[in-house]
Amino acid sequence: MSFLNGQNMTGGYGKGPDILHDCTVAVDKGEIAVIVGPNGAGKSTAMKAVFGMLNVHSGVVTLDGEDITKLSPQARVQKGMGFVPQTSNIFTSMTVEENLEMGAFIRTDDFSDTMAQVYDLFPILKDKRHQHAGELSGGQRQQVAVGRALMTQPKVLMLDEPTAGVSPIVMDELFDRIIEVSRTGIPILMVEQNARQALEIADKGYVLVQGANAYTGTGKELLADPEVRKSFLGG
Amino acid sequence: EDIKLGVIMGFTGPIESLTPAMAAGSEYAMKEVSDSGKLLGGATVSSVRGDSTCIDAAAASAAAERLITSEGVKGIVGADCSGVTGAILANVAVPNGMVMISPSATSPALSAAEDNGMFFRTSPSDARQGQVLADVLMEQGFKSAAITYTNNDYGKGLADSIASAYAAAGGEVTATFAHEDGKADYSAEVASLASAGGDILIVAGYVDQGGPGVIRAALDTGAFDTFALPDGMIGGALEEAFGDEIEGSIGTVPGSESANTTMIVEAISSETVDASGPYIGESYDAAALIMLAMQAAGSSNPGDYAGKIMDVANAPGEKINTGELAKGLEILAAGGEIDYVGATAVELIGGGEAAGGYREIVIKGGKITTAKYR
Amino acid sequence: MTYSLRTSLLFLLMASLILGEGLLVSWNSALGILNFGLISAILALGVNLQWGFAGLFNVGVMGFVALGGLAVVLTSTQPIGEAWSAGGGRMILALVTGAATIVVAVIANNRLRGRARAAAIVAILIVGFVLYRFIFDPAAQAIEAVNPAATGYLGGLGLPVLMAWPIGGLLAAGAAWLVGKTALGLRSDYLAIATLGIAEIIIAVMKNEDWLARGVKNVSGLPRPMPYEIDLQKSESFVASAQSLGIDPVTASTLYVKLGYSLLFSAVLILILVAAQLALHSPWGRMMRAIRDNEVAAEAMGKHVTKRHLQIFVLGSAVCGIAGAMMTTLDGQLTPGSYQPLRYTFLIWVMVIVGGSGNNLGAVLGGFLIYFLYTKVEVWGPDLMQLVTSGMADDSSLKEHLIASAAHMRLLTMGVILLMVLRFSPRGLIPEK
Amino acid sequence: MIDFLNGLVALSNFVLIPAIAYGSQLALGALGVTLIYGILRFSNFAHGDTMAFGAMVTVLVTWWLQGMGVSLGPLPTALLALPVAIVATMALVLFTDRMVYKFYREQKAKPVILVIVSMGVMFIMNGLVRFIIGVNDQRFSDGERFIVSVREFKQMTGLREGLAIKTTQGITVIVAVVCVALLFWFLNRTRTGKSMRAYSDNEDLALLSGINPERVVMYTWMIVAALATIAGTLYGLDKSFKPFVYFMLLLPIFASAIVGGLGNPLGAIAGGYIIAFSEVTITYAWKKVLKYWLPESLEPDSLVQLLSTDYKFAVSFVILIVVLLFKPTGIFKGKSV
Amino acid sequence: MIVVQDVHKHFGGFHAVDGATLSIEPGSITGLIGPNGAGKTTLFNVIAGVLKPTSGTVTMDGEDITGLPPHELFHKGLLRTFQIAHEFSSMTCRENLMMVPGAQSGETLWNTWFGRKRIADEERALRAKADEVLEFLTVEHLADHKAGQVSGGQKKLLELGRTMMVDAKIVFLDEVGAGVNRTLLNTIGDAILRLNKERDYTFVVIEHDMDFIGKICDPVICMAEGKVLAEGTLAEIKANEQVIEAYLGTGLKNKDMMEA
Ligand SMILES: Nc1ncnc2c1ncn2[C@@H]1O[C@H](COP(=O)(O)OP(=O)(O)OP(=O)(O)O)[C@@H](O)[C@H]1O
Ligand SMILES: Nc1ncnc2c1ncn2[C@@H]1O[C@H](COP(=O)(O)OP(=O)(O)OP(=O)(O)O)[C@@H](O)[C@H]1O
Ligand SMILES: [Mg+2]
Ligand SMILES: [Mg+2]
Repeated sequence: MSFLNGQNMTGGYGKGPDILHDCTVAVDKGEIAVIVGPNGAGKSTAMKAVFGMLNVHSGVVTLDGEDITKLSPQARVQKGMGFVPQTSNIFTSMTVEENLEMGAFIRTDDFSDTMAQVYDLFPILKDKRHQHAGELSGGQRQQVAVGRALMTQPKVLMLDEPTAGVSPIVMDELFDRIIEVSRTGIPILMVEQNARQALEIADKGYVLVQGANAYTGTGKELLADPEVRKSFLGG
Repeated sequence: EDIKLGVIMGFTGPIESLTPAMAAGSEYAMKEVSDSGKLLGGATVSSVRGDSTCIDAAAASAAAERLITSEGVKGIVGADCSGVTGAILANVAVPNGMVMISPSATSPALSAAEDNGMFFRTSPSDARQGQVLADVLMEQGFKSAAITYTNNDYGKGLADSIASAYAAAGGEVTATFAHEDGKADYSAEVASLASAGGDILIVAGYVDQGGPGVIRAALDTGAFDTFALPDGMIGGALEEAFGDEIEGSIGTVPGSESANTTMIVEAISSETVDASGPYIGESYDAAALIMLAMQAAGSSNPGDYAGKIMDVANAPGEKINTGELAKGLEILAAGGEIDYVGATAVELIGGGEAAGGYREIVIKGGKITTAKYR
Repeated sequence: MTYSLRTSLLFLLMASLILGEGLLVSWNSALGILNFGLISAILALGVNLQWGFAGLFNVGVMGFVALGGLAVVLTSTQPIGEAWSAGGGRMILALVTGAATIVVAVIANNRLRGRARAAAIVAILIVGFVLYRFIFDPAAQAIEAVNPAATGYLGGLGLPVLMAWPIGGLLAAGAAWLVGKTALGLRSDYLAIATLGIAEIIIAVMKNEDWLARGVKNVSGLPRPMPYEIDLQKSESFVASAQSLGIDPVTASTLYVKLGYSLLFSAVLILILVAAQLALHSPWGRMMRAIRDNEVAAEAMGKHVTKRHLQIFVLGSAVCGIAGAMMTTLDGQLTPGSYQPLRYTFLIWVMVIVGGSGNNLGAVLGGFLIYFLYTKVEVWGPDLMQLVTSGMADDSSLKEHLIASAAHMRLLTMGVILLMVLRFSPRGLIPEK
Repeated sequence: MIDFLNGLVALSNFVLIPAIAYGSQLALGALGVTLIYGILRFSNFAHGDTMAFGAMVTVLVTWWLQGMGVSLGPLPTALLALPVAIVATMALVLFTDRMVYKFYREQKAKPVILVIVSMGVMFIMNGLVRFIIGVNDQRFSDGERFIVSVREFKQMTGLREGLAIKTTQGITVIVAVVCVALLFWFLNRTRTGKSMRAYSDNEDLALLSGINPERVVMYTWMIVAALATIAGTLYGLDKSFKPFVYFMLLLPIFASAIVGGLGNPLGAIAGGYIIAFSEVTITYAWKKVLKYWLPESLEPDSLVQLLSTDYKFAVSFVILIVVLLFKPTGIFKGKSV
Repeated sequence: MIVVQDVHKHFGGFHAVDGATLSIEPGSITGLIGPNGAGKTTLFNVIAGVLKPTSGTVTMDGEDITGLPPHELFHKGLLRTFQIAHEFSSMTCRENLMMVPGAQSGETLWNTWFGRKRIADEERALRAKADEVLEFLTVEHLADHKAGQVSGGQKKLLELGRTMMVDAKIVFLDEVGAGVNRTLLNTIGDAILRLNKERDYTFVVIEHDMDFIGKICDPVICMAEGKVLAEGTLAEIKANEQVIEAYLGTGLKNKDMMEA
């Protein structure tokens, strides 16, 4: 079984209809798994389900073999899961540096190294470290959000569209860094609309359609599938 | 037969700390009468309370409405504050032909209210007290004074009448400022009053509202050290709060030599009722008048006994003091006449309001002592 | 349960509460509650217009209600000729001077730039203020000196009292326009406290400007649109018809008058409710909801947010003003000291929230229900205490203490009920769809 | 020169010192309001009654201590009772939060719902306090009343005008400054403080960062309870304890918090002083001071008062509105939900 | 037709836009690119009247529109979308679109009371139009969903949809593509081209996806540090050393794009 496994999840928001139907996503140590699919397919919902922010009325989520289906999101954070949501993913009224500190909230060790690494990765944030994050540009916010998650030094990292709105050069660096992180043995599960680039580096790819798995394969396989390319990757 | 009387007072709201004792005062009179077994051949009297809130005319009218139409009261002691009293009178009492005797609504405006002969009060209109207080001030040699009053019809009316009487008597009013009850801080008022100066500060307020706050601030800043205090300010709370700090201050309260409230105060004082406030005697008297008038008319029907209230309150007749209600009932039953004196030397004039004898008080040794009666 | 079924059931429940009051307590009391319930419902509609439709946090309701009340005095009482001749003309001159000062200052603010602007405005204001006080003070004194115990004010226009209702609305609308022009740039709780402050200012003026409406000395005996009960009791035909119905004439007269008010108030409520419903379910309502949801986007989509805010603020306040005038008419007197934020602002808000903000029917229901409870808890509080203490020994001091504090159960009971209602339907009884 | 000093002393005695003390009292109350707004994001109407409750416990404990013969020398005994009262108030607010607010938090109710709910809580607390201690004025201050009294001051300086500084005024000002400094440090420098701000900013994300929201809420209420008790007690010591007045304090307290900028502790302090000073100074009658300062020929015989004190409250609101017109979220750029 | 002349926008000491000068030709689809924080969105906000420039002017067809409020610009035919979606969250997606057109007769109170008939007719037309747009954006099934409860990408689609509800002269699109599925983005690109051709809309498009820019934009303007760095066809821009260094980089994505 994979390190992080969301198995046959079915569920939805509050009392509303089910969004996910028997959906499975999983990622193993050292792997990058990418979820792609049309807007509203349930990609973000699947991520939230794995993180325990949703009513999942059937299916299980396991982390490192342990069943965590019933745990609260906080408890999952304590277990070493890191997550960057798609929207409202920064503390707008706090400075950039405080945002990063909050990423390291559960850490009790000295995290100045990690912070330096984040600043290396996103130099612009170093310049703006004392500025309120709410005053940043769209792309800069996204960098703060990813930086915050990296600060956690998680055992598994989940990213919902980390590259939305970031410039090509930063996106490249971000992907490089994600590869690097995954090489240290941290599994990475991400949703991407810059799907071709993402699948390029993915060990595993999921195509979700209407809350269900439509295609699954390695990144290369999916990229090579003309049907997938045409319908979901923009040709 | 059990006769119900309504007691409508502001049990919640700005004068909520005065009202329990007032209500208890009137209920004490009812108990006295019930115990005597002499009213209308052995009727008992019980009270039904209603909350006037003191400020919310609608709520007060609703409460009165309930007492009359559903509880079936035969008379009302109340209301307390002049504003709600006027509203109940016009909206409920007059339309339903209900007798209403207020112990504490002192606004001169109520004298002119359309009451169809149904409204009386046992407290004098403020116009009279102004005159008395001015006399006291002049006699004691206070030639100039600043005035502060609680900003409602009672305070404003009283301040107006004090100011004009005092000026007519040759005194100088250096300034007149209102203070709002229940506010957190009176520095501004005291600062301006101090600036105006004067031999004495007249505080026409309530002893458990803004009044003590103003006095406290005036004392602490050394702005004034003697005060002239009309009825609303006289109460045990005053002694408790200031003791001999206001030594030599003077005041006036409705009352006369022959009348006394001590007995009532002692009877109703308990853990839960603080009987140091004003208008307790007036409340007792209001209830007593209603019951005596019923006896005189031989009926508990408001329409029948309303006309008798003036008769029992005024001469001619035997004087009836506090605690002598049984005696009064007996005399009336026998067809005799009484002149009710009660706790506050009741004397009703004009449209049914108290003529007002006054007790002049002075603070001596930290206690309220009687100087003389006027 | 469907939405409309739920709504009908709730209104049915409300109606049966009032009917129950009539059957079990007295019809007078039931009609009394109904009448204030109607006024409360109108007030709640006014607040709901502002908050539910446009998200304006107006906590100055009390001020507009009071202005409506003032309108009754200014419209319906007889002018005091003596007071007018003593200082009427001069007073008008003073008010014109005051207004002119502000207008000139605003013009200066718009025309001038830089340091000159500040200097000019300060100069204009100071000169204007001194001039104003110079004209105003003697006028006020002269007017207030005319028979202060009974009049001491200018009096009104001597018009029929029903005219006071629309005039109350207009007066409130005018004030709201001024307030809106200055304060509507503020958001959420900042707007709230600003409006709260303005309401306090309005009350302060009404309390202290005796020449206007006698200040804290109150104006009582206002004319009313219904006949007096006494007169009815004296009218033979009325007594006869009452007796033929088997009701005693006193009760009949009080019921007759109350019923008359109920009809008048119902007419106003229905008019306003229908107008509000039509407006809400139209592109106008949609635009308002859009503005409430996201001002920036609405602005980018061509909606003039400031103008719309002002429009709805004025409208809502006018409704409050009308209700205020109706309430003063019903009371028969104006007592500025009785305007307390707790009763005239926050209680109304409770009505709106409990009823369901953003929903007109909810606001109406909330108005009735909360007013009903507000009057009934006066009775229930002590009853509750009796019940609580029934098991205790008769002479225990705790029992005595509890019974003595029963009056305070009014607010406590109110609080408990409020929390209960909001617990079981946190979005209000009839939530916005 | 002496005349000038006399005028200055009179001004200080009647205007500056009372305003500073009153301002500090407001500021302490506003700190609690501003904190709730900043972190739990609603205007807490029950704050005044929380203050009343805290002060009430202090009063009761003080009486008990006084009965036991315990005293603090020149300082009021109430200071000894304060810690007990703080703990009691914390227990009360935490209980309230459990029973009432938690539900709405979980429902993600709109702030205005919480405002109305807090009014319900206000009614209940209000009833509770009146129920326990009654509605009357209660005195519980003891110790030395004055640091400097008018008489002492006159003797000391030989001036005609006196100056009084009350012990409670001194304590209030010191406590207010210490409280705001502590709070500022706590929120901006400590981990817990930052987590509280993070929670207020974005609840969901705070969750994702491993911050325990219930803990944040608990800390907030505890701090607020402490502040409320301190504020209530100091106010009661300086004036007197009367439940109704605490409700009336709510309005100027809110005004202070708002004018300073909601959610900002420094703003609460600034706001408190602005409201207090505008109440006291604008309506001040300058006659007394000018008599000292102006040559005899120019001495005024009127009161030299801009506006009657009847309008003091109105004036402070006018100032508040003017400030907001230029700074729509308060002087220190507060939050707005 | 839009001319931006030496516009500066300072936040405190920070110069977000620092002397930008550019002009947008009528009928063109101008791409605006540049690194994160270059000042693109800020410039949009200045043009659209959300922010007042510190200095400089913006003119439209020769008329000075600097600092005009957004609602007036809307009525002059200038529309914009938001980078971070600004949906009307408690309204349905259909209502989100139906509220857009200006001068609806149902927006005056008087008509809501006395002009019900006219409103009903207008509403019917509007509704049809809105449904058409929703269908085009492939979200017709969401018509009656609350806009606050649709996915991130769907919100971005609503942003775009709003601009399609009226006849605009010029539309500013701030990263419509971010978070939108690439297949759908291609369709959107086609639509933009069509609107441009058939209805003569002018577009200004901020986007970080070079494929998309390449497909529809000419000319392309690259901003950096608040100034215009380069201007020209996409090919020219891509060859520009400075642009490569500041923005495009030479990494994976770029390679991928070159291959394509
Ligand atoms: N309100 C503000 N206060 C202070 N700085 C701000 C403010 N708004 C924007 N900035 C700064 O201005 C710069 C330009 O921001 P802008 O949003 O215009 O960038 P952008 O070009 O749109 O970037 P992106 O591609 O990431 O959206 C950024 O560095 C940002 O931090
Ligand atoms: N808070 C919510 N409440 C109810 N339904 C929601 C909520 N958020 C999303 N949905 C619905 O769930 C479905 C899936 O949404 P989700 O956000 O998972 O899509 P997605 O695949 O991430 O799309 P995108 O690429 O646009 O971000 C959508 O149809 C949306 O309408
Ligand atoms: Mg998504
Ligand atoms: Mg941008």
